[in-house]
Amino acid sequence: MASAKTIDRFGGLVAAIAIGFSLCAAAWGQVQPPAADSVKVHDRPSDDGSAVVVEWPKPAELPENVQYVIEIARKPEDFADKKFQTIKITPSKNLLKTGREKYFGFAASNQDWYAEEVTPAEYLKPQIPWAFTAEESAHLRTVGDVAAVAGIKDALTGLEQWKSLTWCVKEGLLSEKDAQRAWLAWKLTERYAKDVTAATAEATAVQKKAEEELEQAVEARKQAQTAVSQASGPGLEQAKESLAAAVAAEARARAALRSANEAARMTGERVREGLTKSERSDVDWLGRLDSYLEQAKAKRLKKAMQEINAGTYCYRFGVRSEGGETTLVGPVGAEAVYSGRAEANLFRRYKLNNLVFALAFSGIVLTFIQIAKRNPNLYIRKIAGLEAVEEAIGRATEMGRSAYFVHGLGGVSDLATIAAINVLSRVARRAAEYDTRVRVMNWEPIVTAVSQEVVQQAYTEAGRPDAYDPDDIALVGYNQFSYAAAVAARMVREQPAAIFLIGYFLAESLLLSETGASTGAIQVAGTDSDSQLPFFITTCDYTLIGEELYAASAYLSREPRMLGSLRGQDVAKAFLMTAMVVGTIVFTMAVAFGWHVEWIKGLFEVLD
Amino acid sequence: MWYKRTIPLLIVFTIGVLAFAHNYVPLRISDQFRERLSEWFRIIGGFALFLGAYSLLHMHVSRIRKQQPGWAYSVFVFVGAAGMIIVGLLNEGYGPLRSAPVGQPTWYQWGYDYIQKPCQATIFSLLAFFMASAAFRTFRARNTSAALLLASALIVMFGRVAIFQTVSAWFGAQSSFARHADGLFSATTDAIMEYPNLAATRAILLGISLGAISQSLRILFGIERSYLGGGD
Amino acid sequence: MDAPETSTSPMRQNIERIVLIALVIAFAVVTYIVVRRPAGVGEEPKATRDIIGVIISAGLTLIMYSFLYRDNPLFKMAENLYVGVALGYEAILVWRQSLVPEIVDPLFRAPTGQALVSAIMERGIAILLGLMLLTRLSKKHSWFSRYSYGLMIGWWAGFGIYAVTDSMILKQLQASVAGLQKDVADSAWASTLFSGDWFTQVGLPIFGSAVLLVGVVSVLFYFFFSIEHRGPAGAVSKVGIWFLMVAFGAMFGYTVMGRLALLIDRFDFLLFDWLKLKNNLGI
Amino acid sequence: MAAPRADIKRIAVTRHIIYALLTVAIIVPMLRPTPCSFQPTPNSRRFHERIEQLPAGSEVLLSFDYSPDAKAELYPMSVTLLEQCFERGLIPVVMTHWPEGVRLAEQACHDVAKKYGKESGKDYVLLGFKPGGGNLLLNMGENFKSAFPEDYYHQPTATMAALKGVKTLRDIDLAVDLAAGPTVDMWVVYGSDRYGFPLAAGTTAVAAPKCYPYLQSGQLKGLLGGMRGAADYEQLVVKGVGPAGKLMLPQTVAHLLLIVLLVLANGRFTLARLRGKEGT
Repeated sequence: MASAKTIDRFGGLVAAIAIGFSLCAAAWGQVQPPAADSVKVHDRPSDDGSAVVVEWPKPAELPENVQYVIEIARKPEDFADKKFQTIKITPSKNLLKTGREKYFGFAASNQDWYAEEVTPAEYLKPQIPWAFTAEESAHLRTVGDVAAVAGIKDALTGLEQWKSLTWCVKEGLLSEKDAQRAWLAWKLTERYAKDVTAATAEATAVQKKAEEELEQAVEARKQAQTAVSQASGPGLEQAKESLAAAVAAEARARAALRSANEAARMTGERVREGLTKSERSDVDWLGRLDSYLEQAKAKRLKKAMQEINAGTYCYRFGVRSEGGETTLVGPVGAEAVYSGRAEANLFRRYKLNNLVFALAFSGIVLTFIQIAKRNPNLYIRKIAGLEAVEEAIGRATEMGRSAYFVHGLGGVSDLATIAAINVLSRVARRAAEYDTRVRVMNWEPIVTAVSQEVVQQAYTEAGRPDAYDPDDIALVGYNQFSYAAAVAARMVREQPAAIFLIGYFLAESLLLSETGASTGAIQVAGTDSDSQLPFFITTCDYTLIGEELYAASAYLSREPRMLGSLRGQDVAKAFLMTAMVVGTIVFTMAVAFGWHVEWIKGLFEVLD
Repeated sequence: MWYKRTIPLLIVFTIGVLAFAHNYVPLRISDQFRERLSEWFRIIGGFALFLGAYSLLHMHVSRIRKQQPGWAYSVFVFVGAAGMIIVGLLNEGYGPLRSAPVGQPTWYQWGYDYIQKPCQATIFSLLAFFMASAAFRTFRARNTSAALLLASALIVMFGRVAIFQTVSAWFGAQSSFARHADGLFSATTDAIMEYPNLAATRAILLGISLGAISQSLRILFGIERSYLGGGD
Repeated sequence: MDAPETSTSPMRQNIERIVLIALVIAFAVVTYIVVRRPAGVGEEPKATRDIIGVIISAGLTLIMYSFLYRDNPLFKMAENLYVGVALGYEAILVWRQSLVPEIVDPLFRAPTGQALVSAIMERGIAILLGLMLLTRLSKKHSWFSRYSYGLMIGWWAGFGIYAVTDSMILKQLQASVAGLQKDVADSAWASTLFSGDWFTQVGLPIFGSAVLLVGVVSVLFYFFFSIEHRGPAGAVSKVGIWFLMVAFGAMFGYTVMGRLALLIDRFDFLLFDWLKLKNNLGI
Repeated sequence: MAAPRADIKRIAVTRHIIYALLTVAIIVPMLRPTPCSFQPTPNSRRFHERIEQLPAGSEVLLSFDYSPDAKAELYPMSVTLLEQCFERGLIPVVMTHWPEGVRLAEQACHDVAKKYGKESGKDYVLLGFKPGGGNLLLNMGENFKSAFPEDYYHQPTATMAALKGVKTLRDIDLAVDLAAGPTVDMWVVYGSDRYGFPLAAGTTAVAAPKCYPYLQSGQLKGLLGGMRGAADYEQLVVKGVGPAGKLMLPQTVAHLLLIVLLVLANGRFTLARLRGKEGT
């Protein structure tokens, strides 16, 4: 990361050099490589140590038909004896990213740089132990040519398989016995696969033919129809006959096509039926074994690549002109060789803003919860919908009918549900006092359990534990709409006098509230799912909008945890509001007075 | 008791903190941690079904046992569930472990296509009717806010479809007035969606997000325990 | 469940019963006619199971619509059947998507001993936690399940803090912090509504972003609970309510289209798949 | 609204009348479909342009996150989307988070691919359904091919020509979420914001209003809202009226009906008010 910072600092200077270079380059019509000391190879900051960054000054304008070249080798000598890999980069807006805020912050100098991220393992590939090395396979191929075996490729793949199996045995992934079985099973599978491909090809051919025939038949039928429509007098009869024939032909073609499709679908099965039972089980077994081995190999390969990435390597940098000859930076003969090493970093610097906000907000909330514990009557403004709760229960009592409490779709850890449960306890309490029946409708077992406890407690506090009936808190549906249908149906059947729709709702909201309204019940709704709020607003007598629901539950329960976090959220809201207002003012003035304030946006930038 | 409350709360705290922190640490181990956990959740999630299934069936069993009014209907729940599960396991003779070849019509799919889907889609589509009646019943310009609600709803309804052009098309007229009127409404609709609607939605979003974060905090620090499902 | 059934005169109940039966018969007749009609020219003849299926789902669709008039035995039947089928569908889905690939295959059908061992190493704990989840069903041992819930809820809580901060708060905040000159998100409507370059290029953008700012702030303030909404505060939150109302109206109006689409879909099924009427819209 | 018992009957009657009217308003135009003309909305245009400007051969991830319920709105959209991709020589990579979405995706891919003579694995990929939701996205973001080892037809993705350039979600040139539910939020939070690929959305009309904040903040690059969006998009791509366009007529008539109802209701209400009674 240190290196990244220095780059920021020297950015301006180097940019000047770069511009100078590219200017004279423009003069001579072809691009000069940048100064050797202006090219940097360093660890990519804030990453998992999988790449280094090669940076060089960005010329004034994108060079035409010119490629940048990065050469990577294990050690300096390798450049001499041509054991290096070459990375060609064609400059273009998409290919070559500049100004990587993600890694280098929002310094203006970022724009003066080109940066290419090099993952060594992609170029210095690991030797995959279970696959053939280039030499091996070349040798085998010659052997094959000598033997002039037809289908040498299969022989090769066979040997590949064999090698991989032996490797697995060596690695202890596979016992000798299993390896043997796998080998046999593999040969069987090869044959099986060949048969399948052959059969499939056949079947698809048949399919194609059938399709074509159908198309022709349809064409013929259409013509026949037009003929009928135009024909008249004696010709008509004949035309009709031909039409009938055409229709029949079409029907046959359709039937043919259907059976062809069916056959094509079942080819695999048919070939499979050809195998004996033990063979079949072997094939299946190999399938499962392969997927297991593949995973194991993938793990090892990943590890190998990580080891490669961790190493220190040598780089050379140059420019490749139209002609194709590469001009490396540094004096001719003694081109500059940079060495770079990718290191794993401990912190994603570009996530700092996220961390700061999260921690600050957490701090605020937790503090206020503590404060609220000491003084549980923090001020909360009155919330309109709340008198409605009492009113609704009262009405239910007058009419001697039950009150419904519908929980919605939230899980037990959803904010809305927890708020709803607090409201429920209040409702249940009142209901118990007025001796009114509350029925709670759930679709989620745990919410049901919690609701049962809450209601039971409320009845006990009201001094009438006998009146509590666990069946009143029922789980009525399994998925969204079966739940909605069940609740709606019950509403119509039992005509409750008061309905509380409180919690997290989706499309079923309107279904419930409108059905409820049709029974003439007084309805109190509360949800934080904004897409459903319009419907509650229009169909219910009172609606707790979004956060009002949280506030309501805090207001009713007076629980410090609710009060405290509500206050904490208010503080955060205050911060957001000020940030918006101030920010807008600053930016407006910035445009007026030409300030550079982009870095402010940087504070809130979310970098992936 | 500590192993009934304390340990679970400790688990929540540790996992939660790790889940929060690993986002800031680019080391490979944090990726491995995330991958491993997400694999575990796939497994645990599989079991969660049994809970719901059990409590639902249990409810209907008790309904039948107690002979509550309408108990006979509960039988259909079992018919449906049993039917689907049986055809699903038989799986056209391929058995519960192998999947039928791609494109093979199965009775399991049939059950979804011709029983579950129509019921679901129809109940869903009842909303159209309810919406109409709700609008008719309740949209009244009682006061300023109600008037605003009504007005913007009307404008958006106009703006989403090209009413004037369609109507004029009925009378065979291609009036440029209709074209402009529709254009006007659709433009106003966009303006409403992109300014007042956006502002309100964003504010609600921000507020709820703050709520969600503080909720998560309460859970992490064991202040919020209702998800433990009561009991000691 | 002793709540009063909807109070209706026995007379009316009888009528309704008769109507219901009549409807059922009508359905049967129509279906018979439709099925008997030969497949039209160039029409793909359907497999028997599909023909039966279409009839059944048409019946279910109509039954579900009968709820619009009033709850009735057929609806209760269909409702419960649907609940059951949905459950069965879900169960099989979970079996195929989760239980088989994650548990049965690696453990009970492990290809080799080593594979089994590694599978147990990787999945053992998870499966144990899954089983503990089931103890939720017993009153006495339900506390075992807390370990599993703890894991899941803890994860989503912790991860949520990070994710929400990123996408919901920082991004949205950044989008709201901008100069008033920020050009309108889409000036196409602007040019439709207003003419004149200055107006669309300068006036509207400023006005627009001002509206945006006022809107967001005032609605946020409406959700501000720590001070009483009186005087100026009351005025601000009043503005907030107005914004909310306009937004809700807009959402309502927008949603109409979506709900109608669902209805159209069902009618498309009834008219063209069941009754096989012509000029299918082909959705 | 809570109404005294006396009113309920009357309310019920009006309600049933409205239901009947709505039914007629939809069925009649469906039986006499005449395409109605309208101009694409700016949002739809921008969505269309966003895809137009992608260079040929770039991978476009399409997520069909809807079940058959939302078919009327989203299926035409999906088909048009595939058509545009194939026309521009883009490579659609189709997946779904909803198990019921698979067969719709399969159908759409099969039909459109046949129309353009494209073959699976080379010109397009059908990955099918995978459980996991947000977690699945995270896995795809780390390693696309280990999240989807094989496609819907059980072909290994590792060797697929169409997925050559795709290591993680970051390599996706554009992702489009066709959402009937809250999946857009999921795609934003666990997908585009985390792995920084451009994301656009085509949603049901219900989900659309929620998407505007994302649209303005640039978290969404484009938005098609509901059936109108689909119809616009058809006009832009196939330069004519497609399935969604045909359905705009019943939509229009039904909207007209609703508007008339609202106006009537309010007219009555205001009259009653002027006469000094509180209207219903």
